[in-house]
Amino acid sequence: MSNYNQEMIEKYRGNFLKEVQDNVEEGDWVKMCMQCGVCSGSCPLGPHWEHPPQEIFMMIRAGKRDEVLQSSSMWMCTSCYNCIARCPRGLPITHIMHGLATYSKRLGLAPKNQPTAKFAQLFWDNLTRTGRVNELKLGLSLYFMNGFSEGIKTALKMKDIGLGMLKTKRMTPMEILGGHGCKDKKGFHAMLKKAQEIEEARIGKSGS
Amino acid sequence: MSEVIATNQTILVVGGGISGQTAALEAAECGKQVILVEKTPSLGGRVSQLYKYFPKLCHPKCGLEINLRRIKANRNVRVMTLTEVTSISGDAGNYSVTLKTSPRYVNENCTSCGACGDAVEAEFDDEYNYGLGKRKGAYLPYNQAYPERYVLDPAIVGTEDAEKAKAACKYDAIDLDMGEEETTITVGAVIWATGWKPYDAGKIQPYGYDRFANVITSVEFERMLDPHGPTGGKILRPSDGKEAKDVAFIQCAGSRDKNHLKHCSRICCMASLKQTTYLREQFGDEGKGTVYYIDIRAIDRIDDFYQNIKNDPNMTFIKSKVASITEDKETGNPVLHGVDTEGYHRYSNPHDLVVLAIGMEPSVPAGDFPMEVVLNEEGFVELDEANGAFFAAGCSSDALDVNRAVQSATASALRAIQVVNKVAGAEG
Amino acid sequence: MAKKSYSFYPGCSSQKAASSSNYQVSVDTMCKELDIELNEIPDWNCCSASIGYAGGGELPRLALSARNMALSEEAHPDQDIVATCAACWLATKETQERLNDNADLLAETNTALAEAGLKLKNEKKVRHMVEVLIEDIGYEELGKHVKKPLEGLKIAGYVGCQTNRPFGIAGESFENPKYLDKMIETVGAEACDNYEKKVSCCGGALAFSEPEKSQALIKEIIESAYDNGADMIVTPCPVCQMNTEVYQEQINAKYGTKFKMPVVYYSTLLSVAYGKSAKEAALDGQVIRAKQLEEIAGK
Amino acid sequence: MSDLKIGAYICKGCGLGERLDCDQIATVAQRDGKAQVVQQHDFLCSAEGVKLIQNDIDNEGVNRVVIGACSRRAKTDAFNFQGVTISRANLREGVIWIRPDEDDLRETTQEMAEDYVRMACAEAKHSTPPVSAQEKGCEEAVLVVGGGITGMTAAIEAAKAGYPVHLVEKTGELGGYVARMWKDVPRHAPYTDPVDTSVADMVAEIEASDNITVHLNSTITRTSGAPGRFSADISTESGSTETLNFGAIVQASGATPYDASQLPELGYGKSKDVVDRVELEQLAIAANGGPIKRPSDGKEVKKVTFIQCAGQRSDKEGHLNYCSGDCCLTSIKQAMYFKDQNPDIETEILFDDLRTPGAPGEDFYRSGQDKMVTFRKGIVSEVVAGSNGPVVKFKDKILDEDVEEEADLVVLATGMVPNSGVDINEVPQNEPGEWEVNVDSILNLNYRQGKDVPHLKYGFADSHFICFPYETRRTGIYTCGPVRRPMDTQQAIEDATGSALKAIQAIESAKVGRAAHPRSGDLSYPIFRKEGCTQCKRCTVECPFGAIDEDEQRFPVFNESRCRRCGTCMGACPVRVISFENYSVDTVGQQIKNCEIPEEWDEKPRILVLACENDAYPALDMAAQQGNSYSQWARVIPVRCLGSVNTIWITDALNSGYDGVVLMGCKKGDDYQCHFVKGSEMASVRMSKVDDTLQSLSLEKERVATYEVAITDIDRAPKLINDMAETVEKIGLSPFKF
Repeated sequence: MSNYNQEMIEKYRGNFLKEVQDNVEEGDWVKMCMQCGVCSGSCPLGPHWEHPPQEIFMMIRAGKRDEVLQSSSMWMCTSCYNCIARCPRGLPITHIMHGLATYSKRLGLAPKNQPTAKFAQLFWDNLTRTGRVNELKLGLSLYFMNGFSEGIKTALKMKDIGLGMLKTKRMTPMEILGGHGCKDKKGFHAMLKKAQEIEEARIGKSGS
Repeated sequence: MSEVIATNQTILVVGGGISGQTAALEAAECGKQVILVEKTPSLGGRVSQLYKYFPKLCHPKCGLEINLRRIKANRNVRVMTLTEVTSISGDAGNYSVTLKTSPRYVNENCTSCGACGDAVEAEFDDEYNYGLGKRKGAYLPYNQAYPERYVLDPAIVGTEDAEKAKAACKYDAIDLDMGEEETTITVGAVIWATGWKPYDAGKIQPYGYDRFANVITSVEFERMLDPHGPTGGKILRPSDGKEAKDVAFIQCAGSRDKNHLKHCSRICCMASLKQTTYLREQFGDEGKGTVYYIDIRAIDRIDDFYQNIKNDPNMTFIKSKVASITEDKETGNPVLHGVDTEGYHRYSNPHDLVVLAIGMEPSVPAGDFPMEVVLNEEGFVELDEANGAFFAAGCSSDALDVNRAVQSATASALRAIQVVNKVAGAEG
Repeated sequence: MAKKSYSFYPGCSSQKAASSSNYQVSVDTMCKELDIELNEIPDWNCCSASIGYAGGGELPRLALSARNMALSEEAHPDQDIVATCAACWLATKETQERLNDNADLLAETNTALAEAGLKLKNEKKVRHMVEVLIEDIGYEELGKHVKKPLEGLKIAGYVGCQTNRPFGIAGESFENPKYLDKMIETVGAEACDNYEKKVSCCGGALAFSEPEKSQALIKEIIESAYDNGADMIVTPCPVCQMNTEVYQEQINAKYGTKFKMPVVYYSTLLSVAYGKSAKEAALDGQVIRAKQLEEIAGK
Repeated sequence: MSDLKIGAYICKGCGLGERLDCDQIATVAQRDGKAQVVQQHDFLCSAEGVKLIQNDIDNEGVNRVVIGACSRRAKTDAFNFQGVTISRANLREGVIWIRPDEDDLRETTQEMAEDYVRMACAEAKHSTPPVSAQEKGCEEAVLVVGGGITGMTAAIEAAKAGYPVHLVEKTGELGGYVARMWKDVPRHAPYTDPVDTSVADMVAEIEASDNITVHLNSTITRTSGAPGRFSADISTESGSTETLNFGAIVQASGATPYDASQLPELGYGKSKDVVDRVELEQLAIAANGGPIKRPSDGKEVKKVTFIQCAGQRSDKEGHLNYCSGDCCLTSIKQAMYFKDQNPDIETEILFDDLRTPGAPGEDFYRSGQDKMVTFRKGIVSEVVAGSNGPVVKFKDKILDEDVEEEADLVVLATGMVPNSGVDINEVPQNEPGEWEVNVDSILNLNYRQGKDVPHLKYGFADSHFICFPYETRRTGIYTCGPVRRPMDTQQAIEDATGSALKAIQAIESAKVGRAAHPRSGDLSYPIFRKEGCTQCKRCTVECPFGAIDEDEQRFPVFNESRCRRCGTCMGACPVRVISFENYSVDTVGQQIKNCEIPEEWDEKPRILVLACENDAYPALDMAAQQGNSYSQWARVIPVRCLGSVNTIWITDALNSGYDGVVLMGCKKGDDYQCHFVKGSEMASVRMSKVDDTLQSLSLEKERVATYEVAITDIDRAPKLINDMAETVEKIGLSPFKF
């Protein structure tokens, strides 16, 4: 991972805007921001952002690579699309935030203990296993993502909710045994693998 | 209607606002025959609805009075109101133009004595005041209207009100049998001065123009200042009629925005700066203005106007496109939410009143032109050889301030004259 | 009206014994009444919603939805795809648009799909169930089926994010969509006109990882419904429904509030108004029981 | 002209017949007004009524028409008779609409109406129908001064309309500033990429035109005359002079790039790699589409920083106070020079407000962003030398931090300084009979008031800059392009086209002796009686348009086609030897005198109101239309401009028993709203001296009040009249009632 990071640093030598353009999903839109700030003001999680989207775009242009990629900010995105709906320049901000998050993770720069970063990974792992999300396993792995004792504490805190869901048959302990999934797991996994390969090849190629 | 005489040396000017008036007069004062058509019942256009002009803070009606006097005195200009162009065919130097004139239901006998207006009862939203006030079904569009003749709202024709109006008129000026008329004329060149309309503020949903009484547009704000406007010249909140001393101005309301108008409407920054002076004028030290902006475009030598207002301690400038407006239910105050991008500061600022510096949209949408015309992506008419002798003047060519619109109109008058002079030369 | 058939993408949360299985029950009831046939896409997979990004890159995520669309084309070539879950609908529709706009991306996606023996033409529309109701059935027809008008109920229509942005429902605005209000009125109840939190985010994506942040948002959504005199909230999104319903106790514990606001799906509302039983309308799936609806259904 | 015959026509429509005793008014017209023909009509503006009047003109020899009906602003289409004078007694807006309809007020309302008819008849008696001036110029050629893109456009466009043009350029080639650019900002959609300047095409068009004569290396060493008959000396560098005649002049003298050496703090002059916008164009031309190299060592530029508003929008000594308008677009264009050649070159634009207006501007800005030009809201404090290139120190306003960045090249987006010649307030004109060419002057006018067109703030050439942007204070001379306002090429082209039209219009008007704006079409002109003149020079000094010269004996020389018919000269003249056919000391003075002044014991004061015809008078009309009212004692006379008010009118009025005088003119000062620029200012200076007159008459100075009244002062204008009525009531009637 850190090799990859080093590789990118050397490749772009300070031109972070170009690095983002080449490697981040929808990153070629960053240059189009005119710093009006409507995204920053529209985000429901706004107060929790260390650097709101418009500022992140400015930081990218100012070459603040580490500060951007190590930021917890992008992980605040709840995909509510308020920013996209309002952006006067049509920047797909939600996607850029996701893209930056993915990229920072790939580079190994994402903040280590960012809970949403962990959850997002768990979610992905969960769904790719069988093709469908196993809500119970996802929930459990989430509770235990910070270790066993933390997990017990969280699980206890959440037990009423679990009970409510159980009572209304919106959750079943049976799911732990396997639960839902795609039948063509083989094809499903092969497809994902291929998609991953293509994407990695594309990124490796870009900007060179 | 008397016969309209026009030849291929006649210039047709479409639109009776400041640009159309200028184009018509400048050509006529060069000795050319001009037909000036206007869709509404009177000349004047958008500028007649403004309280003051920047940067001199003078009154648009003053220049309008001069132009009207020039029109009254010039026999080369024929004015046709309530008239629209429905089609143009032919080539530069020889166009056949079809005009559609809607009935005014009032003929030349009208002395504008006002008896019909007193007689009728039905009231309608007053277009002149952007619907902020009401007018009668028989009305003079505004106090400086030219022609100085009353109009009947078509909605009262066929009702008792129309009969009342007719009965009240001593001069046999009300003619309820008037119908739509179509005229076909030949002209050498067309000057298209159909101007702009304020962008539909309701479409800018986060600002709640359609939901919050105390969010208004800049053009409506201008009407408020008119001593004879809907609030008698006072800056009052629509919700409760209280004086609005703390006013927010939101720039680029509909402009520079791909969700609305892609272009910069150019005038709005200066217009808001001008409007901040109204607060001072009316409330002195108690008047407070806050301008939320992306870039202040106080272009050229009038930048000092901006500098002066910036130095006024009661005026605040925040570099921010406001994200959304909510309403404080108790006070009726609009609350503006967003981020001051200079250093990242969040705000939720209540104000007495919000004025949206509304963008300029071309009046005529692409596709509604009476002939094929080269437009740019924003819908403004380009100066292009393919347009033949169809020349845009003023805001149909770009978002322009009055000064530039008049320049553009004057230039278009020469372009039209070049065409008709060539025709005249060819015909000896 | 003739039967209408759609290729149906239920999504993970609608599966049996999953968090919005009640949604599915009421949708089935509603569709039966309205003569809507939903043909499930065979072997569909998860769309990864909008939280899969950390693990999956862009193309893997696109491939997920592309697979579902390709399967739909194969099984129900003439039918539009319909989803009931906002996230499923959004992810699928977004994929459709991205691939439509970018031929290279479509080619790459098809290369990946080929590994699963599939190919995507990307031609059929991707629609939300609400669109089917509004555009294909129409309010008038929806109203005609009402047997028990929900008179006396005041309901806050909570649209949330993803059924609303970035695509939304045709003819509706992002800031003040009115279709839920119209539906509420169609079934004879009163809508909260001025429900300010109608399109506010419930923080769904952070509900698990940073619950204190999402719960602060949920609190405002519920509070505003109370302020507007609502008896209950209605929503078209399973994430919204679950978030706003199941965390009310925790919010009460943290903020000292006394929330007990039922949150139901539009399909539940319609089912009750259509005279269906509490079970058919999935009222037994409410963690916070919608007693007023139960009463009507029980009559 | 046949004998004077007054026809007075009294309308009874619009309620006049009910509110007034029209028979009595007719009697007044006949008895006091000496009207030979008097008719009443129920509906005078009807076709029938108009026919009645026309018939009297045609068959009864009526040549002075008095219409007692509505305001002179109304029904102008109907009451439009040729070859006669028309006086309008404003009985509707001026009497019955402005006075309440109450029985006990009928008497005073009737008195108002009768007075207005007396006054109109008196005006008619002292007017003659204007005939156009004797000195009609018939030169058709246009002189265009300045061979840049503005001047070339003006020349081409005027020539296309069929007018001969002489284009005078002081350097050895056409093209001016734009010719020194590598490329220009696009002038047609799509607004995405720099385009050819088109200078070469325009030069070719000019060379090919039979209508255009080019004078290179030439300047104007003397201009005299007036529209339709200008005469200009065109002198070449080598010393030869050619004198040619013109009908009108377009001044397209352009602007000079700001001298960047005044910006040492931005590194200019300290580092060779800090250049101004003009030098960047030169570097681009030298590169000819290849890599742009920096001046110090010829290294290919890999990083360039543009500093916007360099020496502009600042009140620092030596800086420009204004925004030059085109620099944002220019820097984006110049950044594209780099990006289009090599997208990897880093280009950064540091700005405060990015000003790219309209559709073209915003499109071009987006295109710049699309090409990855970096825009940063940053305020530059300093540029210093670094180890590899200049270092720019700035505050990033968004990130709220101080930044130091090294670049290979720094470009200062400097402004434009207008080439507007000499400031006539600073440089005195030669005495009559003497002449010296001023090398700094653009036009070297021999006008009494100075050699160039007056300047406005910041040295831009005069222009009314809102409603009538072409109106200068020098009739027939039109400034255009950046000499009158900072502007980009596209606007300069548009402006030049407009100014060419104005030049053509001036020529056409001069041919028939018509006045130019704002009294366009007016055929009257100042008539001067030399016998009484005391050579006091007030008229030559005060004329807002510099229309009056002086001969060697210091007598005024009127240039009718330079005159705008405001009457300021008439107002200024202490011996009253200047007048117009239809507007003179008498036409107004006799109106004042013909108003009946009741005896003191009647307790009916009289207040004279002199109101600017364009603003205050319409305001009073509109006040009437909206149901306001003002004192029945007022008698309102419209004047062309307050500047035309001769103090004799005031003195006469007071002497003959008026109790108060109210003058209503337009706003004066920097943001003047007077259509004749200085008229209201001149009036206010004169009126400040009326106090002496009042003192000599032992009258209270409150009896005369001067106000600035706007056309929108619909409530205020009547109130000002009422204030005077109150004042009169307070201080008592004038003792001068005989």
